[in-house]
Amino acid sequence: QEEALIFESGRREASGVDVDEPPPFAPRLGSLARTEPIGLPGLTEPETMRHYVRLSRKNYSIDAGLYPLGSCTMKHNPRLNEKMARLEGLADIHPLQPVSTAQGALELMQTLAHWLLTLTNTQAIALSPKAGAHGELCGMMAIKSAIAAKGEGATRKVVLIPQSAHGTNPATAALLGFSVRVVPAAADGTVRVAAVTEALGPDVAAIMLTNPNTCGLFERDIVEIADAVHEAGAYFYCDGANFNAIAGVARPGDFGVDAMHINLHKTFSTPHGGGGPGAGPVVLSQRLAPFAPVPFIRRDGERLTLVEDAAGTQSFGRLTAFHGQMGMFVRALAYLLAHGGDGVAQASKDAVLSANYVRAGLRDVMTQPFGDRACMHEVLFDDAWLKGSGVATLDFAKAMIDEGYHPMTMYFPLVVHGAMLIEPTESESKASLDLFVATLRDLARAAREGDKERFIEAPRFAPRRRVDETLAARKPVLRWEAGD
Amino acid sequence: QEEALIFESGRREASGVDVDEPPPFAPRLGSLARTEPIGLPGLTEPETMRHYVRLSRKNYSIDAGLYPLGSCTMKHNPRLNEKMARLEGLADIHPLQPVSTAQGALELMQTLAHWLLTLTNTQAIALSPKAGAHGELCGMMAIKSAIAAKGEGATRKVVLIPQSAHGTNPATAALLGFSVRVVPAAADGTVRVAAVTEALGPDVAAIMLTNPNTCGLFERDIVEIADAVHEAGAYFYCDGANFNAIAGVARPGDFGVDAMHINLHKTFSTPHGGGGPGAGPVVLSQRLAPFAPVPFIRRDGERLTLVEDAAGTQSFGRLTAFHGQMGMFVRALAYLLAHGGDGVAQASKDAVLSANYVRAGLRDVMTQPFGDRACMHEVLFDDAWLKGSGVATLDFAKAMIDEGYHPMTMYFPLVVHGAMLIEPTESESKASLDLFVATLRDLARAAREGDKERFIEAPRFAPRRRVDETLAARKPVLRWEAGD
Amino acid sequence: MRYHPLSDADREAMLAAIGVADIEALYADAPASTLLTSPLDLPPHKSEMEVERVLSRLAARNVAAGRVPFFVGAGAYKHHVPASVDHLVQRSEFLTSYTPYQPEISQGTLQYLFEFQTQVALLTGMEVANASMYDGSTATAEAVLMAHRLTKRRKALLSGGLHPHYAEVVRTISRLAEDAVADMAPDPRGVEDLIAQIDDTLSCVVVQTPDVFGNLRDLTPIAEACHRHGALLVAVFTEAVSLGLVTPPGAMGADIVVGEGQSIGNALNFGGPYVGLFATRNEFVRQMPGRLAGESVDADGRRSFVLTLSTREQHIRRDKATSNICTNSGLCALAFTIHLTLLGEAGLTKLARLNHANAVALAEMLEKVPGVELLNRTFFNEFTLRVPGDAAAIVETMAAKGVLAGVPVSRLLPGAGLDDLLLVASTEANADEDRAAFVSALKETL
Amino acid sequence: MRYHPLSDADREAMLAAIGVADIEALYADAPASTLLTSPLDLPPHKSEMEVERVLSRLAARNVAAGRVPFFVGAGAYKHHVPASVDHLVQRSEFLTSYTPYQPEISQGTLQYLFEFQTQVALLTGMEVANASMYDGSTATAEAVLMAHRLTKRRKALLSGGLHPHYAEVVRTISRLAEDAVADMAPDPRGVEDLIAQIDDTLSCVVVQTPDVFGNLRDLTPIAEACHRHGALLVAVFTEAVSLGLVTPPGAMGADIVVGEGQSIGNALNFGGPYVGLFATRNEFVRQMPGRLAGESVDADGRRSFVLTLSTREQHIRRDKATSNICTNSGLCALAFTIHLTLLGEAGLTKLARLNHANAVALAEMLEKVPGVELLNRTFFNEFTLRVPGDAAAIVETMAAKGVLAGVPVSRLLPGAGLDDLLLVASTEANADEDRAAFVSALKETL
Repeated sequence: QEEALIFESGRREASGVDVDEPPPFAPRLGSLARTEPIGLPGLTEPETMRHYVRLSRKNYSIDAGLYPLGSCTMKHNPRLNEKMARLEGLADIHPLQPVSTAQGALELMQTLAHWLLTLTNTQAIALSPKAGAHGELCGMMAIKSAIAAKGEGATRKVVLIPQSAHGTNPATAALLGFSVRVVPAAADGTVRVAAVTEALGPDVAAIMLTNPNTCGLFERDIVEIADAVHEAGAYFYCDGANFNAIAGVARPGDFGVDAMHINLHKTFSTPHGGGGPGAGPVVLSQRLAPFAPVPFIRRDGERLTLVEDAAGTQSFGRLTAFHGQMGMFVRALAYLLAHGGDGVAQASKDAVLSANYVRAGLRDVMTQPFGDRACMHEVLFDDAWLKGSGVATLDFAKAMIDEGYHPMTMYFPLVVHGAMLIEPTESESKASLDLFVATLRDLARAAREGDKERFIEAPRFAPRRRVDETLAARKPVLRWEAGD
Repeated sequence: QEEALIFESGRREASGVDVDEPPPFAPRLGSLARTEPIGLPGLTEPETMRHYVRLSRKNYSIDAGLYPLGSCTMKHNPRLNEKMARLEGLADIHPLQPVSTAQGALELMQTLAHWLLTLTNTQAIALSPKAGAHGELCGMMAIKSAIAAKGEGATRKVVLIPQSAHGTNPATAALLGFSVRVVPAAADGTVRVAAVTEALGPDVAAIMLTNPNTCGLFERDIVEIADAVHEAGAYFYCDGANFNAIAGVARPGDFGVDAMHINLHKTFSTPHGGGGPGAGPVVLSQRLAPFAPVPFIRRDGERLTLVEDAAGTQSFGRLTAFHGQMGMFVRALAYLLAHGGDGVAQASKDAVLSANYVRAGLRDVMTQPFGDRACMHEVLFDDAWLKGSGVATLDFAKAMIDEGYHPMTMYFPLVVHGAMLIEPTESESKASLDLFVATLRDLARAAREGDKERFIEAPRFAPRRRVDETLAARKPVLRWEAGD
Repeated sequence: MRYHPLSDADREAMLAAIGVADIEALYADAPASTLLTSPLDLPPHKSEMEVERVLSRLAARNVAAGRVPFFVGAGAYKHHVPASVDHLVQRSEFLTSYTPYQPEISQGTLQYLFEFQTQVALLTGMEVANASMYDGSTATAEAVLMAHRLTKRRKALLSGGLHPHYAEVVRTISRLAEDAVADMAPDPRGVEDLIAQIDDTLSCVVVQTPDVFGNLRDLTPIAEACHRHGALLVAVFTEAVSLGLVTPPGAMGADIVVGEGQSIGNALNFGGPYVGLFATRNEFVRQMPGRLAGESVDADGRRSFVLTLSTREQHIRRDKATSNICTNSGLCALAFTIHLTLLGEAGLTKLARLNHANAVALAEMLEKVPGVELLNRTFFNEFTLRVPGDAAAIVETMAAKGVLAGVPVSRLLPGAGLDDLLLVASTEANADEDRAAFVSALKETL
Repeated sequence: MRYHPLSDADREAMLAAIGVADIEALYADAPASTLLTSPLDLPPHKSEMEVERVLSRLAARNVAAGRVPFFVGAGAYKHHVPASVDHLVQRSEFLTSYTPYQPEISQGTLQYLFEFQTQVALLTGMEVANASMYDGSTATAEAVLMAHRLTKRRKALLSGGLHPHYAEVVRTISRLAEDAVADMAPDPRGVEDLIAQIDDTLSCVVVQTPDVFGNLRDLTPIAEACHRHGALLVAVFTEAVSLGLVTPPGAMGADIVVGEGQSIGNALNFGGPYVGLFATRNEFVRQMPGRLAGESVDADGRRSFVLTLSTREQHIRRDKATSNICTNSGLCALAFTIHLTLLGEAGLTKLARLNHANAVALAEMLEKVPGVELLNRTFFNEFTLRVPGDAAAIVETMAAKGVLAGVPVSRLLPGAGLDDLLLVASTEANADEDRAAFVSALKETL
């Protein structure tokens, strides 16, 4: 059974909420009372439950299966964290109620900050960024402010970015008026210090580097690169998307990082939620600490206070209306407390172990762009092994759906042809990894043996077959219209 | 992907729970410390989530679709009720903590009792029965006790039961040492007073009658039957399974009922939960009130007390360890408060309306054993219309699965050949009922046009095709064994 | 009304299709005298916010176990339930599904019941278990009835260590079903001589371990005596967690094992819903009450699960059924099986150990309180104290000090002359500060 | 560790398959100097029970809105969220699913986003809306950037009634992106002459209604002035429920409408996560930031939904994207769309009416308090009081009396000389007794 849109099944007069009728009163809307109907459909509660339950059943989810999504890190979401985020004293508090009535909330944020600073060996933190990309913006704003404070705002207008970077990196740099200078990677998939030194100059504000990088490799020159960048008077922004490979094992502060965002959902398992909400706290080195955005928390003896006004400080200002994604802070802290320092390190190690185990299971049937070497938490394959089979990376990925799996990350990083980036995470059992490897080997065999149908026609057993994306983009239908 | 049993996927040493290690201590187990391993498998939390989420996806549910289950009443389960049942002050209280620390709980039970007594016009209530059948047992125990108190225990050993009754009725009577005398129904599917009078005698302890009856019809002689039963010195036990057709519309006390259980899940929507837990409070007439089981609540000024000891009362004793299904009481009361007196009556009426609407939609393609007459909350068809088609009631029901529906109740009541009992409930929208009727009409057409395959082979699109029940019963495998 | 999809316009259209003027016409069979002509004196429907307000106020008048030092047991125990258990139990497909009579679309329920049955069998050391009963007390009554059917005798002997509520439930049903019951006296130290009472008239002997006073009981000699006389041994437990650490009844010769499963996966809920566990020997399975999930195959030969041996049940046998029970405790059984899967053998063993350790730590502290005597030689996570004075009054005084100290035996056995006995339970939920609070409140009270 | 499925034995076997001796060997690329050689000074893993204990203690140190008479607003509002909303949001298939880049197995998410977009468009009176932004404030900043792109001008004019936090967010990003901002003075009575400030250098004018002081603003003349000068009107709201009762920005000529959606379906959460709403005209859609779900068909011709127009986004355009945003606020958007589906037009209208009625009732009571002045001629569910004294101190004193009275303007606009102004919000959650408590606490305080 297809599920109708609420605009087809709902009625203007139906409602799934009973609202009390107030006693008669004199409205104070002046001339701005609504005069036209809105056009919103309503459903009663039983219909609403069924609509969304049925919709949900068309979705894949971590709870139902493995997500081998390199760079996106779909790991187990403990339900304890959901329960904690719903504690009345944490969920039902207002960002602007007197801070004297929210001391527990501020203490919680301070505790989370302590964990993040300890895990990264950095000196300050901005909790308010709403997501990873927002954190990037925050970090780069701090860098731009620091440069301006040194009077170099007019000259340092270039940001160095490797070609393999996440798209958010150049987008963030561009948003802040920087131009992007691409740093080439070496044949082994990493950025060497020589390439960075070459690109550095008095016009360079910062380098944006991901470590481990998007090819799943540890940037082995990381310390030398940081030194070179600092020596050139620039700053080192580290994209923290892959922090989950090293949390508890190595500290970005020890690499010389000046700013790094932490995707709480990737590293500390706040739920992805079909695309958000995220949370992207940014840790900062001592050099950038003074420029951190408001609000921030200050301890005043027993009492915690919120500094909400940038006036009289070097803070670059405010990033968002309130104090950040509190609901995500609770979940992340619950994750951290539950794991402990030992558990966080074990999670990183298991993530790396699992990725390498998948690599070991597939290395003889798929090809790796940089040779068969130890990877971090994700393993990168290219499509060289598919050459001549008539099966593209996309087809292979869609065929995985028919086997009960979400596709891996495809065509990213861009530097690798037909990239397939697989990240199993630490949440999978060995049996699950074994089944996954066996399934991919079987598919690989089928691709090489010329069973093209299985790929070109895929998926055949999903709620939908391939969707026409071109049609959607060429003739955008972005909302329901009566009479459709 | 098939889902392995936990005994296949689990490991003896794996656990999804972290338990603190106590400091060293001297055990006090004497010689009874366990020496042999238990053999239980464990799964970590991520594996556990996935196992049960995957299992759940093999189930049908109200939230995903209509359940046309006559006599079983699968209606919408408001989530508010689940939330209320989990309030710390209601879920996390112990049945034996001092009653001074549980006054709110007793007040809640009293409030629920007030609603049930008002809706039924009866005088006393036993809240403790754990389910409908347990309520029947409770009611019949009260009747047996009342008879004994009158000194007629040795003579009144017969219970009158119509052939169309739920199987629990004769089972309950038999359990208490009664013999069953069957009362025939008239051609119109109801029990007439004459038949009852005929069956009555000085050996009769009680009649057990369902009203509305299991054919979905209101027993029109109900008042006369009650009078005759009382006149003969017997008691009237009413099976309350179908109370949801008349709650707020008519009161069993006004029919002359002496005892009736109320299935909180059928009438007041506590979730069915795949087969329980239920709750079956029993309302009692003044004549039976003294015999009600312990515990019961007594109001002592502001204070509520629990009478837990039957000594010194006429109470027939204790039915279960504690005070009944508190978790279900909370849900039922939330349902009642939300609906209000008006909403309860409307629910009954809508349930009856919807059943008749389905009747009107199918009456020209299916056959009704007692002619096309107004039904209560469920409509009964027989299989006369399938004659010669090679399709049996069971096949028709299984074919409904392929159309996205749970089968209706089949082969019950036993008095009707190939019975199909359909109860849509008040929770379905008109659009949902229309689609259901259209689907059944389409199936009926196919059956008559000889498309036998569609029925005999059904279901074809469910998680399983027909399961071999004979094999299961002939060679019972009731647990997993190593090496299976 | 938010729960009713039909609008007045829908109702009109539907009435027209049916061919009647109004809904009342559909009630034409009901005698006019029985139809209400005016609304009942009940409040009108309330918004969700208002319902929450009413019930929250009632909830606030109770003392929640998690908010105070809490030592109340005697058949229901405060344990920590993992958040994932409650989450899973609320999955629509579990919460709002029907009894799995249609196996094709109920494999989720059927497989977990099959797993549950196996877990219960393993835990109790028995061969086979059913898909759950209402609770431990009704399971005990059903066990007695089953023993009557198997032995064709109709008299049970109840140990003095059996939970008094359980004994009452057995006595009530026995009296009304016209079966006989012999009772032993309450037995706080677990020293009764049951064996001397066993003779050829008994269908079964019912013994609890740990018993209601907390004593661990060696069932082996009792089982032997039963079997010598053609009777069955029904073993009872009220604290399922104990089975992680003590010898299971199945290893001591029990024929039927029943118990309360609340303490694994289920909240206290003021007494219900709980989940009764029921296990026995293979040879007795056809006289076992309750539902059973069994393994089979579907038309494509795939392993499948299905309710089976239903010829024992009331909807087939009607007045000859093994029991009148129609529902089990499905969702509570689900909570039990999920929690036990999470625990696994390793976790259950550790959890049981922590319970025992906490109880021992508390007992050691209480033994030192002047005037207080510990009666138990052995116990798991609950024990009996003799206190100087009326235990019920002491509990009440301590409650006023914010400590829920346990169950006075007089509440379970009024008039038995045991007013100075107090049952004290301690689980993993008690921390050091809870024990300290208990001791100091007790000292203040005495 | 309960979250880690790999056992030590598994790890050994996996290392053997990989061909390395230990996990450390896999970190061989990392400079030795950067690898930790001893554990960090962080506590070890904790049981679930212990984590609950720690966080519950922190929670207990906050005053929950539902526990006191509560009148705090200024951009976040205490509304009742139906239990079914939170239940559905926690469905595994919503909670733990990924961004719907694979439409074949993501129709659930894609269809609700399509429905959400339509609801937002209808509510705001606009043609098209995106699949949500982080929150209202960042949506406002993105709207300004979009206006810059569309007009190829780089200067925005901000109304003095715009939420000060929103204005700060716009100013921060504008300063660092080297764009210009013109500010109007704070405007507690909603009487500023914006139109006089509009000229041909502006890309957009940003006006909020109801504004931060609660005043309803007629945008029509402002829109006309904008359009005369080639500028765009960006309309902002922070209380989505108001749209049930007031003229929507789309009907007053707004070009871009942004706002905060928290108050439908989402908890207060101490400020986040919330959900930003973003709507505009069809002609501007290709410059709109954020994700978009669109309708299409699959290979079998069935209606299907898919993320579309992604060429605007950073993973395609990289340094030329419309925005650097990579996530939306999916789950909060889901809560919003479910709650709005439950409400429907009828429910939303009633809810808005009840909010307004409660605010009017409160205002009428407060106007009568000596020394207190109501500044608003119009308002929806929030208004501004002039109080005799420092509003912040009054709020603090009232909080000590158990009434959370509102937001002192000085907290939002420190140093603006508005220390005697208090923002007071009242929603359906306030009952008669809450209003009475407010008035009596205020009188005691003054």
